[in-house]
Amino acid sequence: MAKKQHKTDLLDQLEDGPWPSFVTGLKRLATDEGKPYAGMMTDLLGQLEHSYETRTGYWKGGTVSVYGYGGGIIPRFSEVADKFPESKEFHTLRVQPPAGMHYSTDLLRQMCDIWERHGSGLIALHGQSGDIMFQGATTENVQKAFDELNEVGFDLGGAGPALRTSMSCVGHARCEQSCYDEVRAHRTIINNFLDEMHRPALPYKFKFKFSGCPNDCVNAIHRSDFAVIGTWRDDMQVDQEEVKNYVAKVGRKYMIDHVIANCPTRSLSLNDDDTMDVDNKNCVRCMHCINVMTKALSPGKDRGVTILIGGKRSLKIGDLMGTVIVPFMRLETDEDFEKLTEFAETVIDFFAENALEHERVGETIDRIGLSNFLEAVGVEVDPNMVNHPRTSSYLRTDDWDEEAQKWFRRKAEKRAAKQAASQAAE
Amino acid sequence: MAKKQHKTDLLDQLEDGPWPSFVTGLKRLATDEGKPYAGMMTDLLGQLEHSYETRTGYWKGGTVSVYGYGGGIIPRFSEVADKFPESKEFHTLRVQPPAGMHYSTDLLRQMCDIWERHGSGLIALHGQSGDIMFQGATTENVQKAFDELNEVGFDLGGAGPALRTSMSCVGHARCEQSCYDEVRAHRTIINNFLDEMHRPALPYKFKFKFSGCPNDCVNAIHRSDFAVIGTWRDDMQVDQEEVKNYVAKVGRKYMIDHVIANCPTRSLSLNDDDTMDVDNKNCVRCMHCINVMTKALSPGKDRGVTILIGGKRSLKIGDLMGTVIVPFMRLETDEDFEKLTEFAETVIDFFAENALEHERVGETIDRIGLSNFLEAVGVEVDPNMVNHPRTSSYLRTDDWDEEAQKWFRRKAEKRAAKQAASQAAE
Amino acid sequence: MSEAVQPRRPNETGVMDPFPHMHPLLKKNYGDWKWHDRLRPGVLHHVAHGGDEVWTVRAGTQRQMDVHTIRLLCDIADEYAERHVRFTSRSNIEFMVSSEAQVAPLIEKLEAEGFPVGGTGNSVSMISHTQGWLHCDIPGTDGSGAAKALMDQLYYEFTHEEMPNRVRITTSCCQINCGGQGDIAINVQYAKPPKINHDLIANVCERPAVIARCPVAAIRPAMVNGKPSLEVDEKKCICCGACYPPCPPMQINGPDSTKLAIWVGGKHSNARSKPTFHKLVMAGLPNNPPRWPEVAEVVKTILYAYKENARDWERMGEWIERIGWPRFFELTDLPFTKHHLDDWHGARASLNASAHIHF
Amino acid sequence: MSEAVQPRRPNETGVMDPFPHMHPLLKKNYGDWKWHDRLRPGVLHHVAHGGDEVWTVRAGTQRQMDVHTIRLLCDIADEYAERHVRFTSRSNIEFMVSSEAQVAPLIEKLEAEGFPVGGTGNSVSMISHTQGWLHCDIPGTDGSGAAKALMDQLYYEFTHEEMPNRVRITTSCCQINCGGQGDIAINVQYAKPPKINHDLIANVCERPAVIARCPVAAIRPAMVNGKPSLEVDEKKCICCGACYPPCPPMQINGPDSTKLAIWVGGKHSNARSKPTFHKLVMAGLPNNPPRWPEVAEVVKTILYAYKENARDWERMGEWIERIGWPRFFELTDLPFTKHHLDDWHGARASLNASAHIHF
Ligand code: SRM
Ligand code: SRM
Ligand code: SRM
Ligand code: SRM
Ligand code: SF4
Ligand code: SF4
Ligand code: SF4
Ligand code: SF4
Ligand code: SF4
Ligand code: SF4
Ligand code: SF4
Ligand code: SF4
Repeated sequence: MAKKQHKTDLLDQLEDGPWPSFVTGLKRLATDEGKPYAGMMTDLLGQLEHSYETRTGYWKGGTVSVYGYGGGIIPRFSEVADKFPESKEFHTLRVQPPAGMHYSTDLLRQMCDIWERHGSGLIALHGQSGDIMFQGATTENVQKAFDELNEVGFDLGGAGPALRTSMSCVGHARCEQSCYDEVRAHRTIINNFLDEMHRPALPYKFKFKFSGCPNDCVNAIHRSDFAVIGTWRDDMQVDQEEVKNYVAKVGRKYMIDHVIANCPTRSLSLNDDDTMDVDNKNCVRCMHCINVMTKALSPGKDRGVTILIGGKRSLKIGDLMGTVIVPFMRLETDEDFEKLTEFAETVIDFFAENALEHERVGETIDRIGLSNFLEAVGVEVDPNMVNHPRTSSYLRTDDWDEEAQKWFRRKAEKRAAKQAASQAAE
Repeated sequence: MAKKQHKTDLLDQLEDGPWPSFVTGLKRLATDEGKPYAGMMTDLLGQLEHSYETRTGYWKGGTVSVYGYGGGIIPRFSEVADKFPESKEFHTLRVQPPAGMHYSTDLLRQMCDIWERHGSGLIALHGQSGDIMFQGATTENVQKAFDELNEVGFDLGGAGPALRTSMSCVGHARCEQSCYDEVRAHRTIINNFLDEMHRPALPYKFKFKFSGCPNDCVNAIHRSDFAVIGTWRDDMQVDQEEVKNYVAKVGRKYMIDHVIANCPTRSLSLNDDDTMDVDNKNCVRCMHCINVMTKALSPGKDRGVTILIGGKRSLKIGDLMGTVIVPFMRLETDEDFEKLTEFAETVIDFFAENALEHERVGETIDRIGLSNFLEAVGVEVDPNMVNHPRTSSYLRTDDWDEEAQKWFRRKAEKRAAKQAASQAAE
Repeated sequence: MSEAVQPRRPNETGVMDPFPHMHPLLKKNYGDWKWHDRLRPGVLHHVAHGGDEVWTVRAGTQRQMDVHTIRLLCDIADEYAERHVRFTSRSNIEFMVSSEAQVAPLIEKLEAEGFPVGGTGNSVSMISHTQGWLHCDIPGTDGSGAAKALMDQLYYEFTHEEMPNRVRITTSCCQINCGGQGDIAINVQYAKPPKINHDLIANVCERPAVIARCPVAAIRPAMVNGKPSLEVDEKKCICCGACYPPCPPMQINGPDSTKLAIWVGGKHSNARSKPTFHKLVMAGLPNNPPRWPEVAEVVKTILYAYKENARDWERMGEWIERIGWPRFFELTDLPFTKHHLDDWHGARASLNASAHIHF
Repeated sequence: MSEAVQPRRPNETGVMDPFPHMHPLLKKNYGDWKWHDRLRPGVLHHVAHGGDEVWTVRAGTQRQMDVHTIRLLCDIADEYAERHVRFTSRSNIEFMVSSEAQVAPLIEKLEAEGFPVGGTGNSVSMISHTQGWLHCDIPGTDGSGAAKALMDQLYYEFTHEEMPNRVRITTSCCQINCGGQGDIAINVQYAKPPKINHDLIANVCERPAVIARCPVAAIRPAMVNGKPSLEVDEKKCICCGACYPPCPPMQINGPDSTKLAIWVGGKHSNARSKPTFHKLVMAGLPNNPPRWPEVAEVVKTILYAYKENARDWERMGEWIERIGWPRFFELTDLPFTKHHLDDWHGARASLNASAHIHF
């Protein structure tokens, strides 16, 4: 017969209300007649209630891993196992989902079956870094659960000082704004660095995130060390008839106040005939007007990505957003994807060799200065990396001319390349 | 007969060209038959040419002052007096002009006559801090020149670690945007602190500047420690007929692109009948639309000033702009002006007591933090002082509730005061 | 004997290929979508260049799901949709269908089973939350519980699109902030420096490592009753909590001292304005499970001030930028204190160095 | 005997009362002006609420004037205007007259005497400049000469209003920058750390004071051939020049090493955007008196790029903000180098943390 349930007066209150209740789910598991996890979940509920009563957490870390890997498991041992013995081990397996988080119901059912056999029956879809979190395995079962998941085609994600699980937006799969193949980029990059993920040996965590356009639906700029954001170089595509339809629908005043006046670079101008001029040279690809007029406007056709490096959260020096390091990189041909991979490699190598222990790459850049970072990763300085040039006059400039020459040389080379190309075209 | 002139091949080139030439002026003085300054100016030209040839300056400082004052003179002794003996002493008297730099021709002629007798005949109108600079007196003549200028009603300005000469814009005298009596504010404040100006005893220089509106025609926010900027609290004055006239003149598209879309807070909205809505609650008094449509728009009627503290130039910690310390202060009645004076006194006392040697008040605020400064000068913290609240979570908050109470208490008091006022009005 | 069998080597398969699991229409039109609109809250309608159309129904989940809930969602997908789903970056589930006719019955079924349909467009989507007491080793509060408590109150705003623009709420159960930035963020805020449990230090802590972790060098080695331990200079300590993960004896959490703070105006998108960090507006709120009513009050006050006053397309932070912070504190009746003045590196950039004043 | 007479005590009269010297119409309508417009470059027309009108003619001067020039201006004011003038905050002179009829003859006279009429509205007004070799004790170049050389080249732009908005140019003859911020600023930029003249130190310098003046603590006490002196850590030194005024032996200027830098986008007004600092765009320009041709070239390039490309009312910095820095460096053909990346306190705020890119 079922194990006696702990009193959970506080948690019970979280079963009320219209939103789906995780407590109800936990209880279902705790009372699952004859299931291996029922006892564990009963005590887990007990410990959680105890945390709610005492407003204190009772887990401590440790080391648990699967054969052949160093990371991917978040070990949890209870500090109140005396009271709640069956949940004394409650480890989480971080597992990478299909890129873009697409699932056939078959796949989901397989996950459930495996986790019912070897785990707690509790699965989080998904963690903030994009992992499927299989939460609640005993030390002994971790390997079993992994083996079966791995057989189905799943691999562990990242934890500790390692490459972390990545996320890519739905993008190409179901979004007209998408400027590159997110699935391909996501899988190409991560699968190229699996060793860094499975065998933590970096100074600290390193995250990639992939958004198909500047709307950044996976929060890449704030929340990843290496953000890949889709964009375009040519003119956006405009269907003036649809523009007129839109103006007709919302009215001129609304159009002016909500679209025209909202362009960050005043690149939009409403004509008296209700068509709209777009100053594409000064459009910064913010997406606003395109977002508002999905039928009338779309990104241009010469597409690629902008790469920002150094985003992270609050620890140690405070929140950082990524800084533009590569203003534009095409991402269509195999060579393009190789280029991206090579660059990612360069950055990770730099990070591995130069970051202090427990330092994120953004902190490293902060410490050594952007120009040293650029030199180290072999990227030429570009005005798109800054909001504006220096306002401080504290600067030693006796090598000004050499530095200026570098710029002029690069410009000349670009010009030459352009000419060559155009001649070849003739 | 006139003293032999030095060769001035380089300076001579500055006599060409359409712009009035100071060199021609210097030469006129150098060749002024029988004038006391002719010899001095001849050698001054010689030294200046020498500087042009060698690209090196040849003045050094020293100490020269007038009886009763410690400051106001910029002493200059030549390092090349052997070559150019008569300009070996070439001191500048910094003299405060009439507020707003208004002159009757009589006054200007008196200045010239005095300076012809005791000085070099060279006068700069005006220095970047707003002084009349009588440039080029011997140590012996400094006192004579000052005595005569002082008799006419002029007083010395500031130099060294002292209160400096101030500037106020033309404002009330000839500008429809002026929101307070700049002349009165300028004279009230400076004349109240003359001791700080004439007897340098502050940690470092301290400058006031007065602009009648946010156009800030005397660069107060960047270039003064204490900037007084005119503004208004109520709605701006709008003449819709003139708005229509303006739209008729420039066209809707121009109006939208250059006025509506230029409002920093999108507070302007063009109506289909070519009148314009102004969202006064969100207008930040930037002045743009008023500047563009001088006939149609004017500042509101409930006028006063915003005070920013801490502006300065590049030395030591880099350029600083003033920070808003008093978002609004009425400046009409005698009491209002007393309030301003009292506040200025508080700030100067704080500066005198707390700034390190050679530290500007902006640097002090930087060093001790804004909230400590506010406490020291008895100003309550206000959201208008910041672009936005903190983004950093590094903060000790165990006194949060007391701090919050202060705010609520103030709000309650304000509300009470308002009610009392309105009841009194009944 | 089984003891002898050698352990299985992992197949380092990496990120799983999504195409075998992707809805057929999404696979077919991969990279070829033309435009989209929304039929109603929770329903997206995407049209491909080729003319194909797909309808997506989005529903909220508890994220932390038991296998039964997941199987129930699969049953629904099999019967009312087309055996394919996806999850969003905010742990909502999406069902794709190839005809509009399927939308209504699907929605009906989802709602019948207790899954709210919404989270699209200008709604309040699911709160992105973190582990907390359920699983983390350094939490100041709970994650899933706080999210559930709040979403119960924001149910209407999830299922309706009545906000000026999307609203993204996040919670973080310690000051590390796994939850990320948000239009509204509810984060643990340590109120005071860590109390050190000296008995533990010696055994569990690698002292030099902990000392190195402190951003302001407030931690020093010290001998405490004969044992090597650490001490914290309270004058220097900025209560960041960085020392706690590597050294649990650095007890920064207290059942009563750990408070909650509310931040607003975080933004990830590049639409109109550049991405921004959220800003502190309220702190010192009690950590009051299971429903954190004081927090919910403040969140709703802010949310409804935004709903009533902001213009279409303005995100929370953009709205406040326009109306000004004085007005924000007035509308929400929250206190503005010296603690709102930033004092971390680069704080000067947050000062108002202009005559732009909001009256 | 005169020796015995006791020296005169100053009347501490302070700021002189302007009203006795103010044009009668300005005095009469003090604080009562209604609107204004501009008849032509250099001419302002202000109308008072009461209906009074005043015309102002603005002319350029050399600022550093000999008494003859000042008297000439007085003669003109007496004969062609109304015995009252004022000087602007950029050392232009303004003649006020009470009838439009007086404007033309006044202008004619001024131009005949070589005073350019202009500086109003969207023109390039007089360069605000400083002392330099003429009078300062720490200059790297000259002030008046540089201003004269440049204004000769900008004469047309002073006398015409063909710029998108006003252009304010400043020069500073050392890195202290008395000249202030500008739409375009031409400032001395020290290229390398100070060379110390050890023989002088001992006598003239108060060494602790000098050491205290250095923002990066790069100056240390040192014994140099037996005498107490100072030394500079060149790795640390940021070439700011702060040590030079208090200690002339800290020779930071060199006839060849002292260079000129060009900065753009400084703004004092609060119109539209908040006030801004100017930004470095070019450095390493030779200090080449008497006409600094290399500097003039760059200034004109920038000025004409602005003139051709900016929109009405856009100030230099606002224009660049809109078109983006990449375009600015493209249009002006100036180099962008690692030196353009800020590295002083708060530099992070100058980095582009967004996907806003100018292509
Ligand atoms: C599970 C998860 C929260 C969740 O419930 O979703 C989580 C949980 C933890 N995070 Fe996190 N972080 C999680 C996403 C994030 C994110 C969001 C993201 O990746 O987009 C961030 C902000 C972005 C970033 O990387 O900065 C984040 C920033 C941190 C930090 C601060 C890092 C920093 O440099 O500021 C720490 C502390 C550390 O690493 O020492 C941390 C540490 C932790 C630890 C390992 C606490 C610890 O040090 O022991 C937590 C383990 C909880 C547990 O028992 O499972 N977690 N953490 C998320 C990972 C699930 C997944 O793999 O999908
Ligand atoms: C004369 C003048 C330039 C001019 O030709 O117009 C000038 C000249 C000098 N300034 Fe200045 N400053 C002059 C206006 C300014 C301004 C502009 C302003 O006041 O609006 C500034 C920028 C605003 C500010 O106050 O920061 C200015 C910022 C400085 C500084 C830097 C202060 C700082 O904290 O960054 C110094 C250096 C110092 O004070 O140690 C300085 C120092 C000097 C000294 C005294 C150099 C020295 O330390 O010996 C110069 C004396 C030159 C001479 O021989 O006469 N001067 N100085 C201006 C004063 C004339 C007058 O009284 O009207
Ligand atoms: C499904 C999802 C991507 C995914 O791979 O899972 C997604 C999907 C879409 N996003 Fe997003 N966004 C998704 C998370 C985000 C996030 C990240 C987040 O919420 O954590 C952001 C950044 C939010 C922020 O700035 O903090 C985000 C910022 C946007 C924006 C920018 C809105 C703005 O004005 O700032 C748009 C543009 C728009 O709404 O038209 C957008 C637009 C869209 C569109 C309309 C794109 C398209 O044409 O299909 C998609 C439907 C939006 C809708 O819900 O109506 N999406 N979108 C994510 C759904 C999350 C959810 O369940 O609520
Ligand atoms: C006379 C003077 C004030 C004084 O007390 O001497 C003055 C007078 C006027 N200014 Fe000014 N400004 C004067 C220096 C300034 C300065 C300071 C400076 O140049 O050093 C500024 C700040 C410049 C900056 O931002 O760096 C200044 C920024 C403005 C603005 C803001 C323009 C903008 O869009 O940013 C206006 C508004 C406008 O032009 O309509 C303005 C407007 C005006 C108006 C139109 C005010 C009025 O209604 O009468 C005056 C005639 C302007 C004209 O020239 O057409 N005034 N004005 C100064 C003449 C200087 C000169 O000779 O060139
Ligand atoms: S980031 Fe852009 S491409 Fe990706 S889903 Fe969001 S809107 Fe679509
Ligand atoms: S995408 Fe953004 S920047 Fe570009 S035109 Fe549209 S609104 Fe302006
Ligand atoms: S600052 Fe304002 S009031 Fe003063 S002159 Fe300029 S525009 Fe007029
Ligand atoms: S003054 Fe400035 S902020 Fe106010 S409405 Fe006019 S343009 Fe907008
Ligand atoms: S926010 Fe803190 S407590 Fe919550 S999961 Fe992340 S690390 Fe753990
Ligand atoms: S809380 Fe932060 S600041 Fe305080 S001691 Fe720990 S690491 Fe240092
Ligand atoms: S800028 Fe420097 S050199 Fe020029 S006057 Fe000012 S202090 Fe002297
Ligand atoms: S130049 Fe500046 S940084 Fe260098 S030694 Fe002198 S004061 Fe220090």
